[in-house]
Amino acid sequence: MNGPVRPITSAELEAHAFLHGLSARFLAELLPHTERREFAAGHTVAREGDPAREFFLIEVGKVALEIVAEGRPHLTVLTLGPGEVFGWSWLVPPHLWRVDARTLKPSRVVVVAGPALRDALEAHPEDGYRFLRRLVPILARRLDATRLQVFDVYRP
Amino acid sequence: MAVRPRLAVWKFASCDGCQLSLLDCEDELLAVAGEVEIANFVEASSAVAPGPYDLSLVEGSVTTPEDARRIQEVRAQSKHLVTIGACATAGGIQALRNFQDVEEFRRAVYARPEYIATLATSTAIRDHVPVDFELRGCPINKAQVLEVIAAFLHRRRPTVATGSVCAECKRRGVVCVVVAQGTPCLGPVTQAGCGAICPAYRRGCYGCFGPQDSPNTPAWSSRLGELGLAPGAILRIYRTFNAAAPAFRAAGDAAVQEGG
Amino acid sequence: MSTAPEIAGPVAPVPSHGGPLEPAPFTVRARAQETRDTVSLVLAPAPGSEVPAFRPGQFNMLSVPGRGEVAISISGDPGRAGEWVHTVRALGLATQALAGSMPGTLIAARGPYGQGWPVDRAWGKDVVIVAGGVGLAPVRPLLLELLRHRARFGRLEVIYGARTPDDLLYAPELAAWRGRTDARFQVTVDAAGRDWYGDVGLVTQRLPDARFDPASAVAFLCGPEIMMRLTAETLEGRGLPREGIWVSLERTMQCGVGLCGHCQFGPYLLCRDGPVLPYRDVARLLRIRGL
Amino acid sequence: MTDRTIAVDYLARVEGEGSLRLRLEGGKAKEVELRIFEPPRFFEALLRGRSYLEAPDITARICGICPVAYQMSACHALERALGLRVVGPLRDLRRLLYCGEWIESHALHIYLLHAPDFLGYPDAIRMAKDHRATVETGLALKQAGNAILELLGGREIHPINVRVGGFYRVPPREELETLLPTLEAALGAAERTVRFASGLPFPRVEEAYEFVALRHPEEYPMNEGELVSSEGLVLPQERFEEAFEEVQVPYSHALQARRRGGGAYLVGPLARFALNHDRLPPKTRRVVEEIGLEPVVRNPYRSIVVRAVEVMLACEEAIRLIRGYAPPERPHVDPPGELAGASGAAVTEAPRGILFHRYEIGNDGLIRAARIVPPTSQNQARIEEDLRHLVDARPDRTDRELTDACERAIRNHDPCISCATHFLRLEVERA
Amino acid sequence: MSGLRNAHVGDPPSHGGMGPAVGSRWLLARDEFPSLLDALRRAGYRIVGPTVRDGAIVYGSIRSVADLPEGWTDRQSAGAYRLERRPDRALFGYNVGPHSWKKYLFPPREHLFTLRRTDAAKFEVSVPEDPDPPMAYLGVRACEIAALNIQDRVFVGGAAVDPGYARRKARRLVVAVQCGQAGGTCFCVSMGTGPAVRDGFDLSLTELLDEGRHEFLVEIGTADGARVLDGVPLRPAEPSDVRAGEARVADAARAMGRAMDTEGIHDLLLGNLESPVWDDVGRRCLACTNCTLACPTCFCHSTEEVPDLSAERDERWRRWDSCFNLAFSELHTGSVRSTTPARYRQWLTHKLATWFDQFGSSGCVGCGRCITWCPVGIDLTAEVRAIRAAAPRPGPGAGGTA
Repeated sequence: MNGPVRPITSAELEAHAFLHGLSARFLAELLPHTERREFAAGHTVAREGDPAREFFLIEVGKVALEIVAEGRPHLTVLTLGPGEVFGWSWLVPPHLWRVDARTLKPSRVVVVAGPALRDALEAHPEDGYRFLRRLVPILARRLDATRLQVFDVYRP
Repeated sequence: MAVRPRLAVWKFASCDGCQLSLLDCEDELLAVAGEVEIANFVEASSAVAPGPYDLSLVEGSVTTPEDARRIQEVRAQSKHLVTIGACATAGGIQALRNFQDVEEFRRAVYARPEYIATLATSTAIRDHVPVDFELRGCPINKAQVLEVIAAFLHRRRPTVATGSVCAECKRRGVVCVVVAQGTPCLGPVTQAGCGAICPAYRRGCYGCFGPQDSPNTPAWSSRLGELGLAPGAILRIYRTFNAAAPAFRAAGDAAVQEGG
Repeated sequence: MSTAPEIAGPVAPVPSHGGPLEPAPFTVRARAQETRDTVSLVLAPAPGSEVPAFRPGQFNMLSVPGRGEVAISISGDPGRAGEWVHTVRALGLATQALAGSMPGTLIAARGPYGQGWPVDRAWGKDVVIVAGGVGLAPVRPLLLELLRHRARFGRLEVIYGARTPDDLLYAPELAAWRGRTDARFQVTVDAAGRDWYGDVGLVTQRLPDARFDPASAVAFLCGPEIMMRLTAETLEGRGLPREGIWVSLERTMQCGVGLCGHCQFGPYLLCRDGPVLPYRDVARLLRIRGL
Repeated sequence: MTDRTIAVDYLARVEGEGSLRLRLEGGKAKEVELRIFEPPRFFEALLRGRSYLEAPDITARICGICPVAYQMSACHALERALGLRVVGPLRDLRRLLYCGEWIESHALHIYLLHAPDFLGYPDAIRMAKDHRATVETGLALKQAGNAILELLGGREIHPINVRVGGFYRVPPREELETLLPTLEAALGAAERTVRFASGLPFPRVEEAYEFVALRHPEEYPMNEGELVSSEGLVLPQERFEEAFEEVQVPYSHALQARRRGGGAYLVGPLARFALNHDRLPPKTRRVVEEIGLEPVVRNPYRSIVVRAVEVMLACEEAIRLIRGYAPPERPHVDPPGELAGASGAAVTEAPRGILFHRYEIGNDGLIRAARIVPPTSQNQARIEEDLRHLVDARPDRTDRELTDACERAIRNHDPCISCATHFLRLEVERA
Repeated sequence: MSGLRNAHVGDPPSHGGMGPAVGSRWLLARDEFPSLLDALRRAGYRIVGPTVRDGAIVYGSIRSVADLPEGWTDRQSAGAYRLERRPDRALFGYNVGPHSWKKYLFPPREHLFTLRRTDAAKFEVSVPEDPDPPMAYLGVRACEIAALNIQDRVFVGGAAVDPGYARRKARRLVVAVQCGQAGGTCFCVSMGTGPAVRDGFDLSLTELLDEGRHEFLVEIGTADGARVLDGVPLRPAEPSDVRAGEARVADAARAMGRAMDTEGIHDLLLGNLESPVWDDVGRRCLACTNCTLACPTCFCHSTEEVPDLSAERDERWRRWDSCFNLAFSELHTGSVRSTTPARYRQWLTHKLATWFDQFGSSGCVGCGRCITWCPVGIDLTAEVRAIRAAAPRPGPGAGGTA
């Protein structure tokens, strides 16, 4: 059952919390490059080192970001749920995934093609700015949390 | 009685005074012997039992290649290793060689220096092997060594203060020799434990317990200068029984710079 | 010289006990290994002795005699008389001695001490509880007390963070709580392996979708200072006023009764005025380093 | 069978570490080497450039067993260099302090190190299982000595109150008097110790020692007196080096002293007693007479008796000194005016025998040169002779027996190897 | 303003009854001073008071007038104290020395109790035999009475009462002495604690030493004080005597060596917890604890468990501790106040500001001991001045502090 499902409509796209308020023209440009996918639990959505070409918005389910290194157990560093987004390496050279993304539950996500999104952000600086205004705080919050996780706040 | 914990006492370069402190616990010696098996204490007994030992007390510093090897053996046989005294904890008075030319020392004392095997430095036990606890003092305080033995026996933390000698002076009601006599004293930068005996006998502390846990030696050295100590005298006051303890070594180095 | 003065002199009665620091004998009635380094102990008093009642958030001073006394918050059910329950994490030698004590071990205990959670401030409001690490222990009596009076307040949102899934306390009870329909318990860990299907991330990561009415809610926080501060700031960001937030603070405690001075935190003696304090009063102080 | 090598690692119940190598050839001791392994600590070198006021504190660290002896010799030598004379109550206090060290050090040796040899135990703790009262007497006696050191010196080991010119603080009379009950009890315990020691079973041995000690016109010597020997030497103590020299042997870190142009000699209790038995205080004298102790003891095993006598006289002296004490005006005397570079030497009687110090100081008050000759390095050569005789007398003994016998023979002299040395590692080689 | 109000001149002391009336004033001749000591002893008190030892005036046992520092005074400045001879033979002509009365009420080391294991599941608690005789504190100054009151509030004024302190407090008799001079580090006037002794005493003495006169003006503070005077040869004080006494105290007030600006001090310090002054003083401070242990109000202490080797007995001891010790604020993760500036800030803000929050008054009485007995002469009045000077001025629109 992994794979694309019912296509997304422009109204659904516009209603998504992360994209809400971006210009209709901008969203319209994205729509052809956007699809909805469903994954079974335990599906690896992305692998560390793979080219990062997509931006994910979670509609349903739960996704874990993991660090996988040979000879060591997998380490989950963050889990994400409905309304949350992941995958921003398409924005940052060299456009490679830095973590594995794996579903913990059956999940439904909206996927936007990274290159197209990049082109649209370039073409519409105003929407681009708004988009980044939403993305950067999320990244900042995760960076803050990661620092405290590194600090090992509950350590003896 | 259950199996008694096994105690060993080891000697490296030292004067024997710290292990003698144990024998000076006249009131407690037989009680200690009842609670622990004194398995290896050559100064006190001809009966030497082989390791492993639950608690090793190590006196003295490492000054010879042979001793550098021997301390590894001691550590390997010891569940807990506690150093006793300034030699074992900071290299002792003999660490003054660390600041000098040992060859010259050797020639000064011995007519046939080639007979003498020694290292260029006198170093603390911690510089060679992991140490579980360091008991300060030149010599150690016998109440403290009993406390450390009891604490290791019962797996609790030894009650050994790490702050300044001044606290002991004040608790004892001793009038400060610096403030009331202008006598140079290392008490403010030296660790408590002796009972502030020097100030109680109207002389300045000479730092035989080594630096306290927050020693502000720069501020204290400048005050010692105001009290009339020349840089050479400031250097000497730090470089005595704990010359190689890091805070005192640094303070001594600063005095050397000051002295030009 | 012990002769009584003839005219003036000693009028006050000589106290016949060791004063407020004098402990009472308890024995370990039951012991549960919570995690690798943490156990819960049920302490029973000597036969014929009473166990003083306590309020959620209070603490006791405990020791295995001769091995060091430490302040440990009470983690038992305030509704259950006749025993004290403590959750102890073996960190130093004193806590190691406590954590290593088996049923029948003699424990010296005294208390309860300090100001607990202002439970009555929850009535009629939504309640957010955020606990981190062993910070769940002092929160447990609060939770039990709240759940006993479930009808008296609104939504209950509990977020509990730990280092790894292996560090979670009260696992069976936690599962039961998470199954409740009248409260939401979120559990998140800092790091996990593939066998963990729960949330991973800091407790603050779980806050954005916590359900409460900021205008009418209270929050009770317990955990490392930095975690509480971040949580409080995030809650404030969601519109919960400072006045509705309480935190439980930690400093060394020795006497437990406000005499020894160890647990000072700015104007507070935490053993006496705390450990639970209004965040409003301490928010600024929590930002001062080395206070 | 008669050509053998025996190696024994450590000699126990001595203060410090050393080793002994014995080589037997044809049933005779061919080589006897008392090796002193105490790592060299270079005291004489590290004293250079230090203030003369530091010498008593620094030299104390040569030996934790007899620090007062080092402090006393250092003070006397430096006072001679500075032209100071310490008299009256300050002199009495010094003698009192020395009494404390003699009592403590001798009691330690008698009860904890030496007596187990006679009663057949490896140590005093095991001995206490059968002879608890005896060991407790010893500990109480030792404690009495330590009480003097603690009160007057500040602490038992490395006292802090000794100063060139006197003391840093002198006790008021009533403070000193608090020691009297302890010392009265100790005097009784010391007398019992003398009787106990004289009743021990002794091997029959006679050694032809040349005894060297101080001799004072009025008192049993501690801090003062002339150097005398049983061979007729009489010399002012500061001229020690004219009569004695130190030689270095390849197998030891300690220098060995010998009579110039002569041989080995013996210092310590046997020597002091042989040369000063007419200077005993009355109570001690009476007990010595009662037990019939001969004035010159040449059996090293019986040193335990002489040591006990010295404990008793030290207790008796301490009581006398305290009873006669009136505090001095000032705790110390100071050098007059400007310092002038000078040198000075002195000998005092450490519990183990004479201890020589010589210093040169500059007019800045800093030490230019120091020379220290501890008692154990003086006895070292003579101990080797004892051992040679012991081996030659009964070469048929097994290695174990020989080892035990040698260790005992060494313990007779209470060697303070820390002053000079480390564990005694006995190596017997029978070629 | 004098503390010697309501001068009572009139009835001679009654002998055998309740003694003279509370509030009344009398004169005691210097030659009769021993009779006061005798009376105190007769009343069952061990007398402790000023005596010369090791170059300072300290508190110790007083067996006779000869133990008092007759003719001695002291010169004090930051980090320095020297005894000096006075031109007269005053018994109390000195300023406060290194000791304070807290050593009697809150001893430097105190055995609190012993736990003794009686069986596997029980122990019993025993308290040491009552070691505290009734004590008369002779020569208590106004600042010291303020200090006694402050420590009383800490140890017996709250919910938890320290039994040892309470016992010793109940058995103390305060014989105050009015200051006739002030030391180089005194600032009781600015703390409102002196130099006049106004209350909190059982007896108060003013040493009158003008023109060959040597007498003591005695004021009765309590019925206990009155009872003690039974048999002491007193004569009624004249108004002129009272005025002479007041003049002495006024001299002391004028001679204060230092002043502390206490204006808004609570908010000043709490509003400047990150002042650069803390780092500056932290560089000079030795973290040696002298100030805290010399302070007559500092009460911080640690308890120690002292088990015997078999751990069957466990003695609980208490000893003076200090917020300047690194270990004092130790949590399992490390010390909270790991730097000297943080520790100095803790001490000063506690003493001068948060003490109000905790115990309802300042913790400082202006005695100056922490200044004199600081080996590097750190002066808290100067540090407060520096903090004030460095404090950002709240301008228009400025909210809090930096």
